[in-house]
This record gives sequence, C-alpha cells and structure tokens, in this order.
Amino acid sequence: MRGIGKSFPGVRALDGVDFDLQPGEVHVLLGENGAGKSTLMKILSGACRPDEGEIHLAGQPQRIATPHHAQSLGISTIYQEFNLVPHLPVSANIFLGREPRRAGFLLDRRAMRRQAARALQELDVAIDPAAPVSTLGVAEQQMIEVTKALSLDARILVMDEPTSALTGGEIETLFAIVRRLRARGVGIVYISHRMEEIFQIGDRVTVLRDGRKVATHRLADVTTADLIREMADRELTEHFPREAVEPGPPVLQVRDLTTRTKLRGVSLELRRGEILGIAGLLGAGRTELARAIFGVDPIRSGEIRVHGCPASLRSPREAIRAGIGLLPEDRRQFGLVLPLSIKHNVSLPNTDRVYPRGLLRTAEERRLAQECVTGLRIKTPHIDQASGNLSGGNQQKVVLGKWLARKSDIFIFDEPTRGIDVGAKVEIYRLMNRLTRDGAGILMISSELPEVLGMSDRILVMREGRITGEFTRSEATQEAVLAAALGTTA
Amino acid sequence: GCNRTEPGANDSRPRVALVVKTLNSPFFLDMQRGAQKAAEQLGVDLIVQAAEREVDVERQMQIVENLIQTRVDVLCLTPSGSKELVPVVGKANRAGIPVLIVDTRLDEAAVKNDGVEFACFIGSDNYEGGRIAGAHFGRVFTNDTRLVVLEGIPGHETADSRVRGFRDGIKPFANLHLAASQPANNERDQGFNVMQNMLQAHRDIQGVFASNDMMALGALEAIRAADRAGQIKVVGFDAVEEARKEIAAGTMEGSVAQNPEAMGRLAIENAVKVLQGEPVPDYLPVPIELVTR
Amino acid sequence: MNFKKLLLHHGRQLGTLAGLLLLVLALSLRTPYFLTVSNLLTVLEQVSINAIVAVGMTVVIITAGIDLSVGSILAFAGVVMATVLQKDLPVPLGLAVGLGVGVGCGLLNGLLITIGRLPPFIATLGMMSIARGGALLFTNGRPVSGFSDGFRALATSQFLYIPMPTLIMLGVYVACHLLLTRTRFGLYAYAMGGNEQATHLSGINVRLHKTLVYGLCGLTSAIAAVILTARLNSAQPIAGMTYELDAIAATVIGGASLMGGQGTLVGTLIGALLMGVLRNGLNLLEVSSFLQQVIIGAVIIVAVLLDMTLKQNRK
Amino acid sequence: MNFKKLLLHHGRQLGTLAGLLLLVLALSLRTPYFLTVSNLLTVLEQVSINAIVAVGMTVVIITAGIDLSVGSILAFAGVVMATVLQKDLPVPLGLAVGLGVGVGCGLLNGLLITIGRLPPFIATLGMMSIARGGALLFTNGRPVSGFSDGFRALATSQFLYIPMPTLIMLGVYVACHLLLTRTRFGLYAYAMGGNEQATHLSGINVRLHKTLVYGLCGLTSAIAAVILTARLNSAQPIAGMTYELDAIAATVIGGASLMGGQGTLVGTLIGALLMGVLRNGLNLLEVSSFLQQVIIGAVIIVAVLLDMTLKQNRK
Ligand SMILES: Nc1ncnc2c1ncn2[C@@H]1O[C@H](COP(=O)(O)OP(=O)(O)OP(=O)(O)O)[C@@H](O)[C@H]1O
Ligand SMILES: Nc1ncnc2c1ncn2[C@@H]1O[C@H](COP(=O)(O)OP(=O)(O)OP(=O)(O)O)[C@@H](O)[C@H]1O
Ligand SMILES: [Mg+2]
Ligand SMILES: [Mg+2]
Repeated sequence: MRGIGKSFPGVRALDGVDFDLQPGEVHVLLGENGAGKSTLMKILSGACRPDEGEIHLAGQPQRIATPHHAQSLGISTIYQEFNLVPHLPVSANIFLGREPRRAGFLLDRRAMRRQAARALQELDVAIDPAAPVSTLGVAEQQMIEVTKALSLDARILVMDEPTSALTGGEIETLFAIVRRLRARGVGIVYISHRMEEIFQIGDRVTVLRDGRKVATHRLADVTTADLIREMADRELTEHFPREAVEPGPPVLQVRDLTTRTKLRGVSLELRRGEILGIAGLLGAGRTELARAIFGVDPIRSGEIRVHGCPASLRSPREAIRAGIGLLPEDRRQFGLVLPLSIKHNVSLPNTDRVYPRGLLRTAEERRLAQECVTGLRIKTPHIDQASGNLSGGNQQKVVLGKWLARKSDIFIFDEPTRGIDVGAKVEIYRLMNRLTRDGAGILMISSELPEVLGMSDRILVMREGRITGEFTRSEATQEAVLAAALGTTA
Repeated sequence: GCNRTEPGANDSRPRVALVVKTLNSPFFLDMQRGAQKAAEQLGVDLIVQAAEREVDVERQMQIVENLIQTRVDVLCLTPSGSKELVPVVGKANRAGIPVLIVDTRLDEAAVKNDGVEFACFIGSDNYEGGRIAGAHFGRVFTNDTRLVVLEGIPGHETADSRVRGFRDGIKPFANLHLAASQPANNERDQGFNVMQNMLQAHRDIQGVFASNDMMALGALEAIRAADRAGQIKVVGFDAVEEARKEIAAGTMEGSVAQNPEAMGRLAIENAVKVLQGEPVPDYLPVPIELVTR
Repeated sequence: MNFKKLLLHHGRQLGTLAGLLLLVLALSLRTPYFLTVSNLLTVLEQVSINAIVAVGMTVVIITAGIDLSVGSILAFAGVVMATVLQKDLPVPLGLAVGLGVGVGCGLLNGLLITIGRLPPFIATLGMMSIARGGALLFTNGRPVSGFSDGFRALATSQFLYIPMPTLIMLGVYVACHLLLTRTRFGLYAYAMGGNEQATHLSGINVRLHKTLVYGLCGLTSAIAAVILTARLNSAQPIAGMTYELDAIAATVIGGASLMGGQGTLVGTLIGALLMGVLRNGLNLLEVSSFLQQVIIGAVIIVAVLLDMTLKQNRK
Repeated sequence: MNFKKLLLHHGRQLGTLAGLLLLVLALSLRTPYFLTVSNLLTVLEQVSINAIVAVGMTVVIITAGIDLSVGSILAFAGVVMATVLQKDLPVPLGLAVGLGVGVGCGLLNGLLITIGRLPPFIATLGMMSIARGGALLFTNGRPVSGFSDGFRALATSQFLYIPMPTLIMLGVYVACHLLLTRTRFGLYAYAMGGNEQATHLSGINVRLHKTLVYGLCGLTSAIAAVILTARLNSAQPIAGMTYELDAIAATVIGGASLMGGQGTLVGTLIGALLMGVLRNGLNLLEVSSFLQQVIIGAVIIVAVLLDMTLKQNRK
C-alpha cells in the first residue's frame, strides 16, 4: 500500500501512509485510538475507498472496490466492530456469502451446520452452530468473527483487535492458529492495544500517529517504551499505577443474588475507596452480575444494599438514582446511541444538570461534553460529531465520559479498557485512582488478568454464575486466579 | 382525459372550470365527456380537475382555491360534501367568479348561513334515485322477499342518501324485507367479497341494491360464482356503460341513471349563459330514471 | 422437548395462530353460517389476493424495506394485461405481459432504492403514485372488462372443490417459502434485513439481491392482479387501493418486524387469514358498518397482544 | 467554514430545500399565477393541515415508531369537538375537549406500544380502525356542521395578511422545534430512536417518554382537526383518510429515517411545502388529474434523489 490518504468530514484519517506485508509474517499495526489503523485496513478489505494512493498485491496494482472483490483476492478481515447478523444462526453467519449448496442453488443447511461445528471445534469454541447470534455474548461473537475469517482460507488475514473481547484461553488458541497460518505463508496484519501480545506474536510493527506512518521496525529491535514513545509522542511510565486507598464503609452489598438465567447466590461487598476486581472466563456470568445489580435484568432472589440501606433496583433509572454507574461491555449495543453526537450521549444520563427543569442549558451541555473530550483525550473534530463516526477506542471513552460527568459513587466497569490504547489506559487507571480517592467504589470486571491483578484491591473470581474464589491484592497470582476461574485447584 | 390548454393562449375564449369529485369513476368521466362536447361547440377552454379520491373534501376545496388563483371565468362544481364546500364557494363569490353547482346539492341552511351565492343547480337527487330503486323492487316482487343492500363508504353523504332513499322506497311494501345492509366502500372487489359473505348467511335473498354500479357489478360476479345467476335481481346506481351492457343482456335488473353526460353538457351551456349575462334558472332538473331492459 | 423447540422457533406464529383459532371458535359459536365447508372455502378464496400480495411484502419487510406501491402495481399490471387479453391474443401472452409489468415496476423500485439510494418508503411512495397515474392514463380512467372463459377459469374453476385462487395462493406460498428457507436468495434477504453492513462486508452483492427482492414483490402483486381481474371479470385502474396496508398488516401480525431480519411466510399466511376470517365473520354477523371498524381494530390489537403475552411468558 | 458547518449539520434539509426552490422556479416560469402573494399564501394555508399532522409524525418517526392513526384521530377529535361546539358551549371548552380526545387516543397508542409491547405499526393500525369507527358511531355517520363565527375565525381570519391556519402552523412548528432541540423530552426522543437499549441503560424512563411522544402526535392531529373543521365549517367522520401517508411522506422527504434517531422539523416543513407547492402548481398548470399523480410521484423521487446526490458529493 503506497501513499494511502483518506479524509472524513473534519478529519484527515490517513495521510500518505505506506504499508507492506510479506507472506508468512505477522505485521503489527500500532497507534493511539483514532490513529487510522482500522481505516487503513478497511481500505485494504474494500469496505472503504481511499481518496488517494495505490495498492499492489503480489506486485500487481489492484483497485479493491468491494469486500467481495477483496475476498476473491484472498483478503480476509476481522473488523473491529462486529459484522454479524443478529437473527441468523451462527452457522449462517460464518458462511454468509459462501454457503455450501446442493444442486447449484439449494442451501445445504445441514452441511453448513456441520462445517460450522468443525470450524468452531478447531478453535476450541463451545458454541451451538444453530444458535442465533443475538443470544450470544461479546466474547462469543468475537470468536465467531474469528472463525468466519479463518474459514476463508486467505492469503492475507487482517485482524483488527481480535482479542479485545477474549480471555486467556481463547487468546492462546487464537495465537496457536495464527502461528500455524504464518507457517503456511499467510500474511497477517494484527492490530491490538495489548503490548505484551504484540511482542508475543508479531514479527514487524508499523506505528501510526494521527494518520501518518511514524516508522516500521522489526519487533526484535524495539522495546515497549520505544513503541509507546513513537505512538504517543510522550513518555509513559508505570503500567498499573494503583494507589491504594484506605477502604471505608461498604457502599454496595449484594447478598445471595440469583437470577432466572445464570447467577446462583452471588454475594459481594464493595467498600468506599476500593476497586473490587472480578475475574472469570467467557460466560462466567460477570456481565450478568453487572446487569442484575444495575436493574437491567430481573432478580429472582437476593438483596442489594446501597450505603447499608436495602435498595430495590428494578430499573437502571433506580440504580442511577442510587448512585450507580454502569460501563457496559458492548458499547455499541448498550453504551451509545450511535447516531447521536458525543455531546448528546454525554448529556443523556446527566439531564438533571444539562436540562434543569427539562430545559436545555447549552453552555452547560457544551462544557460537560468538552470536559469529557479533553479529560479523556477523545480524538474528534468537535463535540457535535456523531458518536458512530468515532474510532472504536474513542467510543469507549465517550461511554466512560457519560458516567464520569455524573458524580456517581458506585461504578461498575465491565471491561473498561477494551480497545483503548496504552496511553489512554493509563489515564483510565489514574482516573480510577482519583475516583476511589474521592470516595467511590469500583466494581471492575475484566478479562485482562494483568489488569485485574494490577488494579484491584481485592479480586473475586466467578465461574458458572457463582463466586468461586476471593483474593486480596497480595495473595492473588495469575495461577491462583485462573485455577479458580477454571474450577481446578491450584 | 387530458385537456389542458396553455393559460392565456387565447384570451378571448372564456375559461370554464369543472371540478368533479374524482375522475376515476365512469360517472364523472361521462360528465366530463358531456362537458367537453359542449365546450368544443361553444368555444370555451374547459379545465377539468378532481381529487384523487371521492371522499377527500379538503383536497377538492384546495383545487377550487387554486383555480380561483388562476381566475377562471366560471366555476362548475360537483361538491364532495354539501356543507363542506360552502366556504370555498364563498371564496369564489368574493373573487367574483360565478359558480354553478352540479349533481350534488349544497346544503340550504349552510348556504343561507354563509350567504353564499351560486347561479344554478343542475342535477338530480340521490335520495330520489334510491327511492325509485326501492319502488321498483316493490313492483317486481309480489310475495315475501328478502333484500340486501351494499352500502358505499360509511359516512359518505352521496352513498348514504341513496341508501336512505332506498329504505324509504321499500317501506310501503310490506312484503319486502331488508335482510342485511353492509358496506363495500364503493369498490368492485369489496362488492364481490361482501356479496359472497352475505350469500353464505342468506341463501334466500332475491334482490340486491348497491349504491353504486361498481359494487353492483362486483356483486353480480359473486352471484355468478355462486351459481345463482338469474335467481337474484341486482339493481345498481349510476348506469355506467358496463352496467348498461349487463342490463341489455338481461343479467342485471337495472340501474338508476342520473345522466351525467347531460349534466356536464348543461353545466357548460349554462356557464356560458352566465358569462354572457343571460338569465339561468335556479334549478335545472336532470331527469333521473331507472334503466331496465 | 420437541414441543418446546417448536414453541421457541415458531413461537411468534403459534401465538397468532391461537388468536386465529380463538376467533374461529367465537364465530362458530355466534353464527351457524360460519363453520360450513362452503363458507370456509369462501374465506380462503377471498383471502387469496391479500395473501399473495403479502408474500412479496413479507420478503421486502424481511430486508427492512417496505413497499407502498403494491396496490398501484396490481392495478397497472391488471389493466395492461386486460388490454392485451381483449385483443384476442392467447391467454399466456396476456399473463406474461401482466406479470412482466409487475416485475418491471418492482425492479424499478429496487433500482431506485439500491442505485438511487432512496429510502424504500420514498421510492415506493413515488411508484405508488406513478403506477396509479399510469393505470389511469392507460385506460383513460375506465375499467377494462369482459374476458374469455379460459382466462376467467383462473378465478372461477375449482380442483377437488378447492377454488383456483386458493390453489394459486398455496402454490405461491410453497414456492416462496422454499425460496426463503432453502436458497441463497432467502438467506441473503434475512441477512440484509438483519445487518446490511455485515452482509455487504461478507462479500454479498447487496444491490443485486435487494433489487431482486422488490422485483419479486412486483411479481406477487401482478399474480394477485391476475386473480382479481379474473374474479371480477374486469381490470380497474383504481383497483388495489390501500392493499398495501392490508398486506403490511398481515405481515406484521404474522410476526415480521418492520426493522427487518425477521418474519416468515407461515406467519404472514396466518395474519392474512386472521384478517379475512374477521371480515367474513363480521359480514355474517351483520354487524353495523361503523361498529365493524371498531371491532376489526380491536381484534388486530388483541390478537397481537395475546401473541406478545404468550411470547413473554415463554421467555 | 461556517457555511461548511451549515451544510454538514443541515445537509439533508438543504438538499430538499434546493429541490423545493427548483420546483418554485420551474412553476414561476411556467405559469403567471404561481408566484403571486395571494397564491403563495394560499399554498401556505393549504399546507398547514398536513404540516401540523406531520409534526407529531416526525417526533414519532424520530423514536423509530410510526403512527397510522393520525387521520382517524383527526376525524374523531373533530367530530367530538364539533358536537360540543354545537351545544352553544364556549369555544375554548370545545377546543379543550377536541384536543383532549386527540391526546387521549395518542396516549392510548403509546400505552399499547410501551406497556402492551405492540409494534407501533400494529397498535396504530388498530387505533386507525377504532377511532374511525368511533367517529362514525359518534355521529351516526353524518357530518356535524355549522359553527359560530368566533370558531370559524380560526381558519378564515388573517393577521397581517397571513391566514390564521398558517400562523397556527408556524406556532406549532416553533414550539415543537424548541421542544425537540431544547428540552430533555426532545433529546430522549432522538435517543430512544437511535438506540432504545442504550437509552434505557442511561436511566431514562423509556416507557413514559415514548407514551408521551404518541400523546403529542395525537395532540397535533387534534390541532389539525380544529383547523380543518373551521375551514370546512363541518366536522366529518370520514375526514383525514390517507393523511397518514401524506404526513409520513413529508417527514421522510424532510430527511427523517423510518429506522429512527434522525429527522428535524425544519426538514418536515420543507417536505410538506414541497408536496403542497407541487399540488398547487399542477392545478395551476391545469394538468390532467391522472397525469398529476404520475408527476407527483416522479417529483417526490427526483427531489429526494437530488438530495441524496448532494449529500453523497459532500462526503
Ligand atoms: N465514518 C467516519 N466518519 C467520520 N470520521 C471517521 C469515520 N470513520 C473513522 N473516522 C475518524 O477517522 C479517524 C481514524 O479512525 P480509525 O477507526 O481508523 O482509528 P483506529 O486507529 O482504528 O482507532 P481505535 O484504536 O480506537 O480503533 C478517527 O479520528 C475517526 O474519528
Ligand atoms: N442483552 C442480552 N440478552 C440476552 N443475553 C445476554 C445479554 N447480555 C448478555 N447475555 C448473555 O450473557 C452471556 C455473557 O455474559 P456472562 O455474564 O454470561 O459472561 P461474562 O462472564 O461477562 O463473560 P464475557 O463478557 O467475557 O462473555 C452471554 O452468553 C449471553 O447469553
Ligand atoms: Mg480501530
Ligand atoms: Mg462480560
């Protein structure tokens, strides 16, 4: 790819970027949120047309007009945002556009299901190929995207943050496959914000900043610090800067919480100034716990106390009134109203401030949004940008901003740093420090073990809807937590 | 029918507008034909406009308002609502455009109340037409007979007065019984369906009155489909071409004819008279009759 | 277990089916004329036109579209076909021309939506007006009537006591049900409706398939035109007004969502039957014309409410 | 720069506005009667009823809903109000009752949709039938006519040469524009339409606000009923048929999406004006009523195509 440029209204997303990929290598694309990584790859996969620049494949110049064209050239892509059809079964999603057929035009659903089952099995994923995608969680959806892209048998495989929704086990499986493909001579573009992964899997790395290419290195020649400096153009030090705060009285107590679906007698206590980490594997029920506390899903039995008083939280509205804020794991489905501007999304849970007596105070609205954009370094031309036009990481920051603007004192963060760049991650961690210092309690659900270990004061481990382990910061180790999550004894 | 002329193409020719209820019904097409013939003979520019749907009173009012803007010389109007169009006739009065009312009367009280004026009324009476149809059944059937009625759009004045006339028409005859009266919205396919349904419930019906010919023709097909052709007498309203054919073939009993062609012709003739300052009668009755074989 | 699966997968339809059965039961108790073979066949015959139009509408709605022009296309295809038939040309030629007109208008809708990027509502609203005007201009506003017995047999003949329109309807349903569930075309219809972006990114020619979907909808409207014309022995330029509402209603009562991605023809057929039975029953009960409208509205609401409640409890 | 921003933010409307201006230009060249003050005021007056109904419709469509019952609610509110007015009760009381009926029907729609979980299409389709039947039953099918001059002044009087219906329309637009852009209610409407789940999770009482949106739509229908009744000096139980289509068309031409989350009242007003100007112009040009339909359809398509192309080029 030579001299690729692309502009969106008000944004120069890419500016003369060169990028090359060799067969049999894993080429990492690195950059802050909104640096233009996804856009570059969308151009390669035909989802987006460049304003300028050219693409050569095996020496031949190519104009990639449509995703179909890209696929026929052997380019397979896992997009950052899911591209699944919710009401269709898993199998149809995997084979959409390449369905096994009988007699030329009849769908062979049985073969489709069989092949899907095989493909899923290869990735060690236990998902029913007949289940509609709409019933699956984020991690499962991510695995389906992976399965879909791998089943294409491509020359070039683009993976845009494939692991942001995955936990340890799946990541290992994925890496094993990536290595196998690399050995077979497939060229792989790998985008991730997890630095440790990059060194684990990558051969070369290209760093983008503000739509421009900064440099390309062999990974063997550089250190994390070098890369971060190139990405962010500034020094970033400590990775998990948790400053412990003396925990105060409990702000949130949950006793024997059981739901109709998954939770079985969950009890926990979150104290003032504390970060309580919740670890667990895909489908352990962590998200459900968050939803149940926040009043989204009905509770069958159990009790929730806020600041020591019994609270009945039957709707998010009541939960918010009680001072709880939820950062959901699926930002596009539950976190943001995509067609609305950043400004309006931030105002949404803060209408008591922005709309006192129901009437808009423009200045307050702009101030709040601006605060959030500046404070979280959201990369956007202005606060009136539709949040759907933001890069993935910046969308996540907007969701965060919604709750920060509200002075909640109980936060439930479900995968708070998913898709967030290293620099911003540290900012979020600092922010969590600040929140706890100011007396908030944070329930942090995360699938990134280092994050859980690094940031939590206490760690709960969930498995199959129950709490299966509790560790203090000092006694928690990667092995012990994993063992509790898997149900084996360490 | 497309009969537009360049506005102002020939300033000496008077411009006469005929606004009917709708042009997608044979009745008003016939009226248009009569008007066009007369217009050619008399050398007037004729503008015919109508709403897409017969019940759209407000749209008809808009059309009249728009024509007032083009300052037509005379306006002939078939009001979709006898009261609702009175205000717009007032607007024409104020613009100094003479108005002739065709086919459907304006409501007398409303006219008096608003103090509007029109040169004359040309037409016949829907109520009377319904009554004639009822009386006809009284003559045809002598023993106990059950009849059904297919009504027009519920709440639409024209159709309602026809049905009212029919009910009053059969009242004097003790042997005539109204078995059912159901709406079929003036449409042929609904006439078919509703007739089919009524045949399920009333196997002994001998007569059908439909408040327009479209429903009557639909009912006729339903009767044929039920193999009851010839056993049930159907009387429609409007005497459109197809109905006349059926009547001539003896398959349909009759249809009330209002002679729309004559209405159209008389409208233009009298419009010209009004323009030339000749006196015209207040009421020009167009004979209403039951067409039978 | 198997029953539970049935409930889960066809849940939406079973609810409406329950509503339909309740209605049938109520009518059977209230009037002796309802539950007779001849009346039920009558209902099936009457329902066929709306049900056929609703087939195309269902497919369009599955793709998250809408087609307001079905009634106008029906009228236009009907009058063109009728005019050809009256020229004493062979019946199949007339049929081909009529169906061709329907497909043509439908494809034009599709092109406006895919190439022109018009919202389906606007494109088909425009077509609704254009095709209606076209039908009126073509015939000068007058119906085209009187056809050969051969043609009319399409509506009047029977096979094993079953009226021909009903048989045609069943044929259309079976064919399109297979199309939707067994072919790529069907899968893509659901996929486009569920997530157009994802479908496009999966390398599917969304424009082509969407255009074809509207073509299919034009086709079913034209098939309905054939039956209507044969049934009334007349093609009217004002035929089919408000048919789009009936067709959309049947589709939505049958469980499709206007947001796309969902819907089945089994559901649509049940929806169309519900409306047909209701209208027939109200005629048989001789309910006053004003009250009929209130009852029709109420029954539609109650039927779908019932359905929603059943669905809710199952969850 | 500032112009670019204007284009970005009001892009959709500017396209349609261009279409409207083109149409006005074409009509001005083709007929001397069009570009006169009196004719333009006539258009503004004629457009007011559809434009007012379209206000409520726009808000409903922004929430990803639809309201098919506007025309029937208009009729029902109209006849009830007319009946009260004829009892020689004070005009404000009559107005209050009429508006109350409209709001009531609208809220009922809302409750069916939020509490009953019915798809908006079904709930309002039912209401369309029920309110129509109700209006017919209430009046026995007859129009209610003849009102005091005080009441009729709502349609016939003028202020600074501007007809009262136009003034009322402008008032409704300004008020509802402010409601949509300056109040919490407005923000929630857009949010619910853009992503209902995310809105719910932001602590917003979606049920309450959605119900209110339908109540507002009932209110604007009732306001339109007041003007229509005063204008015709009669309230008809069959008034307002197919008004829902006109209102939806104005809304969608004005840039709203039936998928929700988008739309502005400025756009809707332009959409309503486009349709009103077109109808007026075709009358002035003395186009035959059949051809009118073809042209109306074509212009709607072309206007939005133009708009889409402009939008596309800007990207
Ligand atoms: N459709 C669009 N409209 C307007 N701006 C866009 C659009 N898509 C992307 N952008 C902008 O282009 C820039 C690059 O976005 P891109 O998605 O490529 O970033 P990224 O490097 O993938 O970031 P992340 O790590 O957060 O995923 C961002 O500023 C984004 O806001
Ligand atoms: N809106 C929803 N509707 C239905 N099911 C949901 C919804 N959100 C989550 N789920 C269910 O919850 C599961 C994922 O959340 P869960 O709490 O079980 O896992 P988790 O521990 O959060 O793991 P992860 O988030 O990594 O998938 C999914 O299997 C899905 O079935
Ligand atoms: Mg990205
Ligand atoms: Mg989770």
